[in-house]
Amino acid sequence: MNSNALSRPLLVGVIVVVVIAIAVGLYFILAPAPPTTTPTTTTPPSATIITPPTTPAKKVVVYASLSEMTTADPSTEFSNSILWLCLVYEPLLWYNPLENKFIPALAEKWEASEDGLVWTFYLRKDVVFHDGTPFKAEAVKSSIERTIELGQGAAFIWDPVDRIEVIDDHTVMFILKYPAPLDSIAASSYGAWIFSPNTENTPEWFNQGNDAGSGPYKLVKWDPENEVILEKFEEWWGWKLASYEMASGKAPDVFIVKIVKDAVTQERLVVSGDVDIAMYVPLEDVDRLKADPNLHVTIKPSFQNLLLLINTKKSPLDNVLVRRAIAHAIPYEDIVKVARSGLANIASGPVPTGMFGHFDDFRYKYDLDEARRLLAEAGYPAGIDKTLVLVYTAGDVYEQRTSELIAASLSKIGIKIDIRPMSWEEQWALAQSGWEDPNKAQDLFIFYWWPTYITPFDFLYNMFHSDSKSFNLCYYENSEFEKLIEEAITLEGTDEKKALELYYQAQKILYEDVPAVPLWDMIDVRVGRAYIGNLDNAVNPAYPTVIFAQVLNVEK
Amino acid sequence: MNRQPLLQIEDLSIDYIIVGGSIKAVRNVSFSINEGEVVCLVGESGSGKSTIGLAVAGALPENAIIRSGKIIFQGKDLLYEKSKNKKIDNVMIVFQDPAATLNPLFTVGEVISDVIRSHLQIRDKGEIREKALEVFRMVELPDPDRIFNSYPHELSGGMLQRVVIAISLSTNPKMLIADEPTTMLDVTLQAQILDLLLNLKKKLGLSMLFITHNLGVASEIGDRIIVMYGGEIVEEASSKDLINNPLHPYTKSLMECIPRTHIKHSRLKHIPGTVPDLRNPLKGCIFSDRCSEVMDICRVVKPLLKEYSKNHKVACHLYSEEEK
Amino acid sequence: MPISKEYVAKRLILLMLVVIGVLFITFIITRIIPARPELLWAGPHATIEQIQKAREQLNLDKPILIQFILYLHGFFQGDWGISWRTRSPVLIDVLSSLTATLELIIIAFTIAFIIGVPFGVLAAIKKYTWIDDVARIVTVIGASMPVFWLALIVQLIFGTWLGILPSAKRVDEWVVIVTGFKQITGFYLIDSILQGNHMVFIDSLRHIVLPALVLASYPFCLSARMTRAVMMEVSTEPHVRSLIAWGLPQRTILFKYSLRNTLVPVIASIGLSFGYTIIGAFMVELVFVWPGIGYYAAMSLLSFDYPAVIGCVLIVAIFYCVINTLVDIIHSAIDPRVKL
Amino acid sequence: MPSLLGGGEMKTELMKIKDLKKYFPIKTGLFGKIVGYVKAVDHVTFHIGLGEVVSLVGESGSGKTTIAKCLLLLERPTYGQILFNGYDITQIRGKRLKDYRRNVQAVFQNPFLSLDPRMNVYDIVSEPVQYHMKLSKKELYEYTSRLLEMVGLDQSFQAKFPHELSGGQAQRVAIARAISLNPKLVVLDEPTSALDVSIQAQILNLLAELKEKMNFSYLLITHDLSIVRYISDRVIVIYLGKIMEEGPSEYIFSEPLHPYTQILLSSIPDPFTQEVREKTILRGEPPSPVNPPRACRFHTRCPYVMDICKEEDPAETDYRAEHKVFCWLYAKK
Amino acid sequence: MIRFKEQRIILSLIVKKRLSLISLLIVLSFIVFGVSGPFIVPYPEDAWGLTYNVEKRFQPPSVEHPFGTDALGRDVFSRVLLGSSFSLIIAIGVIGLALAIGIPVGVVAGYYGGRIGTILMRITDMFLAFPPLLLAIVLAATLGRGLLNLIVALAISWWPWYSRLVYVQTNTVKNMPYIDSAKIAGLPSYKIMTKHVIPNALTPTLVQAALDMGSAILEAAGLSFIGVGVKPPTPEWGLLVSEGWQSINYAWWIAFFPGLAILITVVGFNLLADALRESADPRIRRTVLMRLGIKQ
Repeated sequence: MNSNALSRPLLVGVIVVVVIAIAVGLYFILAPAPPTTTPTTTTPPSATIITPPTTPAKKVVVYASLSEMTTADPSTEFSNSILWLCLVYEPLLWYNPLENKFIPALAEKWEASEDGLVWTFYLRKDVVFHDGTPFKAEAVKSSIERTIELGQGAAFIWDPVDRIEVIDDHTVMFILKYPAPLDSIAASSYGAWIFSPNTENTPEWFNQGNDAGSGPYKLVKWDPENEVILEKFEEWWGWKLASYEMASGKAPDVFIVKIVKDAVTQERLVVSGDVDIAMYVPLEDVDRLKADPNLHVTIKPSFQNLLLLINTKKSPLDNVLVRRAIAHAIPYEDIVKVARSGLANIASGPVPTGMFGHFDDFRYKYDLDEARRLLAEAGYPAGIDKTLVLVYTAGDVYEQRTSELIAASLSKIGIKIDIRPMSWEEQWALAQSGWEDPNKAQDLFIFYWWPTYITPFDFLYNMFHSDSKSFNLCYYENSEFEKLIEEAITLEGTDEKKALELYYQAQKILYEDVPAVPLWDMIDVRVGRAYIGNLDNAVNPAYPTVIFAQVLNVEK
Repeated sequence: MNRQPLLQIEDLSIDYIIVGGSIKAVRNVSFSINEGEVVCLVGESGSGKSTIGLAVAGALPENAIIRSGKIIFQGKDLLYEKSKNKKIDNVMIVFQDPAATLNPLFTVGEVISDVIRSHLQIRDKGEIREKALEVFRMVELPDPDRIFNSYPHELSGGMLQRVVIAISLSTNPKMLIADEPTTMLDVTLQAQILDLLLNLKKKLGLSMLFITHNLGVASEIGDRIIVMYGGEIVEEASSKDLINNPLHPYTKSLMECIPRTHIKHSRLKHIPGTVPDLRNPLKGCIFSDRCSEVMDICRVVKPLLKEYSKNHKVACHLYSEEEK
Repeated sequence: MPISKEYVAKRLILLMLVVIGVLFITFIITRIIPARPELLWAGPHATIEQIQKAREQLNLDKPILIQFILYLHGFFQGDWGISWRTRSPVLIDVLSSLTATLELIIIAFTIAFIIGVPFGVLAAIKKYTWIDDVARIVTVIGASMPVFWLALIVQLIFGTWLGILPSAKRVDEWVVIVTGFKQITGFYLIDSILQGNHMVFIDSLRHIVLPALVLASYPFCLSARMTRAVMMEVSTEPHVRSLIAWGLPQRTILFKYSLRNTLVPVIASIGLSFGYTIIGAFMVELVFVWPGIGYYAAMSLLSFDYPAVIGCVLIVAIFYCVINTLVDIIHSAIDPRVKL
Repeated sequence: MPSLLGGGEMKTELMKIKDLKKYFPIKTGLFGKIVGYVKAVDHVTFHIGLGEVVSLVGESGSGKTTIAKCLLLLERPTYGQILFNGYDITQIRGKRLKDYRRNVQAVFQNPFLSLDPRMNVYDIVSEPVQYHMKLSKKELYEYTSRLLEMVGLDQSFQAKFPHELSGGQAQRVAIARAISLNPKLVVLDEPTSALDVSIQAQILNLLAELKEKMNFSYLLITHDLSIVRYISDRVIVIYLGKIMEEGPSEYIFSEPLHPYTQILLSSIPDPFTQEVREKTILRGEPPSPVNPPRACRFHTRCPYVMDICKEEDPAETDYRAEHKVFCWLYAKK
Repeated sequence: MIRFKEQRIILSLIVKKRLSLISLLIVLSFIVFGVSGPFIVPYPEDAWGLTYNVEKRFQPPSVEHPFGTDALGRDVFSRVLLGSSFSLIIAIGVIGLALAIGIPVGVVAGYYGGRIGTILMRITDMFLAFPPLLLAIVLAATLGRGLLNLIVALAISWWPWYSRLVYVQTNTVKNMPYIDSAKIAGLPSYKIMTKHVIPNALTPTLVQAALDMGSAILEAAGLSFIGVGVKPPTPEWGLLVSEGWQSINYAWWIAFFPGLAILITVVGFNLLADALRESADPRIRRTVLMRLGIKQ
């Protein structure tokens, strides 16, 4: 009744205000700004809204990383920060594993003695560090010695080194305790960086966001949670060389590593042009993305592989027949299809496809009947009445899907699996307890490995050698196997053929003993905007997740 | 009665809509109030007396519907005026619970200022305040300045009721509706308030519709008493007439229910049964199921309110036959 | 609005107790339950000696109570520990991500209450009409909405299918670099205005629209429902009926009297819904990759970074406490019966 | 019809309240510091005879309900004695308390609040019986039915819940429960003030009837003097926690002594005596019981106030047998 | 005019009634599905996550699979349907456990009061100082993922609400005249407590608790979504949404339907709460009332 008198104007008022608010909002949000873009720009649809100023713009490339950065100390960092360390710091050599060749970096030439015990590196002369210090042999010695001294991260790679001698300003000599492939080691993705001796060189100093590198980019913003911003180091020696395969004339001026922690968002961002390169996209979408003319999809093998580590010291898995039964009950093809949308190779042994030391003879056949037979032979004709605990890293969808498929498949031969997603730290701490009491630890462990430097030894030693308490989470001990790989690594630098043979024998032992079931070897997918040229060559499986920005041809 | 009454209520019926039906709270009620007259509406809970008060004041709850009738005040139909959203300056109301009547978040002064401002069209703050203090003094409130700035919770019950009366008087109304204004108060305070209202009536020539369940109070303040039962008027007479010569069986038994201080009873009369269900009121006389003198006709035919003697009306078949 | 010294003292003591209580509970949970925090701290390649050193660094070799006191001691000196994940001081991490969250929450709350309260009022005065029925249904749906799901759907529709709004991050890096935008307060919208940076302003506005709207859905529906329900209750109360009877204009009754009565519980509910909204922000930030405290906390939680977790819980709890105090103060300002 | 008033002869004393005092502490601040006391009842002495109806009359805040609570041992007095059949019951526990409970029962103002909303009428009425008397199921049923009959409720009510009853019916249930143990004393705390007049009469009649039958004593607590006159033998007028006047109701109503009693009486609107009475209107509001006036508590509002009233507490004056007044006007000095 | 107004009022009352009916229907069917879920799912193996089907991955909704299939080729409808069982278990578990802790604390503190009461209520207040759910998230993350851990974590963050509510109720009931009348009848304390105080103090709490099941489902889903709730392949709705998130650009239905199930269920409970009492968010409302010292 009487409420109409008042509320009608009120209603109208509210509607008017809302309409105006929406209109203004839409104008601001949706209205395209006047197109003042330079005509050559191939901006994505939404990017047209924001107008870059007409002043010569810097070429900015944003790279979306799935995980946040870890630390910034080149001596000790052993994790995600590789992503930008490769651009800020340089090693003596780079390695291209697909062509099996080394690319000179800070060292122009190098040579090894016959017995593989003395290695000499001849250094580049016109190099300056970002802090202005000229690069000399002393820097190599001090850098590597600091790394060895701190003894963290990948410091173990220098284990063969007895001492480092500075011959002159631009020559340095390594004397080894035992023969080792020092060229590979010097091209390691971790722990092989050379940095300026004139800086403070404390972990704190580095972690405040300072860099002491000599590479093509300088670190200008260090926000490990959100973003890392790199800026072109104009005095880098590589820009000046007429032709150097690790440099491009159209390299980006600014390279931003943006932490975007899920693949769906990364995909959305790269499609909309908000980032230029995405590290991970949902693999189901790869075909669709390939068809997008605005995008370029790079597909390259990676040396990262996924394994199912088996607790060999805990009943019933201490029985090799049970382990073999499991190995035959895993649907490898389906896993690759489901978990990776086909973007992986079915593993054959722990050494990944395409790498030196990989052999195609070690695939298990998916055969449930065979698995059942083995299980019966092991004394479990009706299956195992104990529920096995399988742990994987929470949040990793590939691991999750793989685990679910394994669980579903094993249930068909009467093995019940309890899948437990855990944080990596928790998972690893649990696994560590296995060395004290294997019965306390998990039964099965879904585990990624990728090499620090490119050698089969890195895979075989870390995961299966009884001295490697940190990562031998199968608790596997086999002295025959250990002897084989210990010998193989000493021969790698000098007698490759013999080394390969020994690696073959070692992997054969693993194939029969089944301490772990290698599942698949990853194929990496990077999606870039089409104007990011030469993306294929900016990706190198020896340096996982890295985009070598200095080789990109940005047509923006 | 050659003069036009101040307030005239004609055939008023009010329903409350509830889930699954409606409560017919007031049915076909007509009465009038002359200028300077105090009319008491007396009845027990559920008799519809308060609903009439609210209807006149234009403050019925939202689920109330006026089915029929007119409320004519000074020749204007209030219902029509209200629907045209016009203000009615000359009727004000005082409620039962003074503590609940005043908004706890506002000072007394704010409320009375708003009332004065909207009714008297005074804009000047000082003038409004003067007016407020004046009515405060009129209702014999001590320390009007302090009270003007007080919040309701800082005042006692008796004072609050005076404040509420003051607010009602601030617009110089012709008529005051008092809805059980003393029920929540102790006897001594009740006497104070009744005294005050009587004084005001004398001083200002105020007409009053006084709603109460207490016949004693009604007889003390009212010139005329209207007895309601179950949403209908059963009897209407001058106070003296009604007290001395109640006609309707309901009025009679009500009177006998009251314990009296000055006479010692041995036994009280009481009315058997309970209040009527107003969702489905009885077809015949609304009191027929509790009446001690019920006749057959009472259950079938509703008795109309008819004049029994001068200024004494009653709605009962006992009298309709005898008179006609 | 008289605020007594006693109230201030009481609130401060309460805040202190809450901080210590929250610290205590979180500390106990995070120190007792994970079996070996030193392993996490020392990292995957640690030797036995390094682990021992970590034990000493973390004071794990001392009794739990001493550990707690040592932590408290450091805490009140601004040392909230070092994040195990980022290896930077927790306090700095927490404060830097806090502004992002605050920007989001403030905008969401503003939207929620500026629209929500009038919406509730409208529904209440339009009782028994279709407006009220629609309002009832809309708000009940909104208040029951799983906010993370809404975020996904909104992102899918506006970000992916329609492509009209960005669906992640606070601002486009490119714009930031091109325009040389600098952070001052950490609130991008304010900073860009301060610098007259039109492009960053619009860009960050575009970025904040979706997450803020999604986040606002719950407090909006809550405040609308609360307002509607309380308004209806208030309008039946005798003190409002008396104002109607005294013939005050409806405008005055509604906007001066009823509204103030309504605001008392509504404001109290704002304070409480803050708690739910900040948890909502956790999920919204996760979906929209918004670098706020929720995102930081979620990441810290998932990697068992306990110093960071304690820091996040604490900052949120302190905020919650402060908001509640504020609500009390506003309450006392509105309601003269409440003495602080 | 026999009069409810047993006449002037001395009755056997059932209950004696001696010097009763009840203060409630007022706490404040963070640590609950006691900053004062509400002096609800201050040195009150009176007695209740066997089979007698005593009324305690006063306005709100006079402390009459607190006295009732002390008597019912719902509150333990701060000071003073309550003698029941000669025993001080203020500190009793256990079996003695159970015995006392059996003998002293109560009916409260609002029947809907004093009946457990989750129990039906049968359970409500039989509960005390069940606990105090060991009866078989059948006996209990019969006993309860009889009780309900006595208060005028038929079998059909047994299964009903309080919210299904009208006010009068609910109060009947409460009365049935109160008399179920055949107590010596029933405290009636404003038993009719929540009811309509017609219902009030029903309840008062019922109470009177029951008393005749069972010979209870009643302590009637009320602010409504009209029902006092109807039912009680003796009246005690109380103001701000102190007794002002005490005497047989005949005298109190016909010849009130204390100015307060006089005013109280004249304030009651009575439809039948309207024109004769000259009213005395009491001015002002009652003072707060936290800081009651010194000396005579009524002096701030008394029309006959003298200097001594502000100086000294008036002593008890026996105006005539059983008619006491606390007022300087009557002091025999 | 009058007729129109009357019809509007009646219509509004009918809408209100309809909504209550709908809400009752939703809640009942949720319970029915929850109880019968394991027995009526069309593809039980899919629902429990015991199988996968590479050929059927990412199929959009069809007759055969009304909600489509997920990344492992499992029937989403079956998983959502079975999810109602888990949601029901979680809701009952959380509320039950919270009540089991909250009621004794509240009753003891409310009825006996004194020092014990004060200590108990201060502890309760301490828990209430946490923003709601934050404690649950921390606890759930620390305990590790799993159905039981999730329930425990939520219940621990939830009980103080009930203990406060019961405390307030007990205090109110304790001072009701019918308690006095029980005392006067001479009943011993324990009898008064069990026969009068607890039944009367608990009824509103229990009704509230039943209606809170919607909130419990919502919050459990939130925890699972963040990644601290149940573990895969448990078909809990929050986890299903989270899993669907991975492929939302590609197959929206995987995340859409479980979310819709949460929404509808919670709407059902909230509407029911509305019908029982004109209320805003019940969680908020009861605390607002507590804060303002208004008894329900």
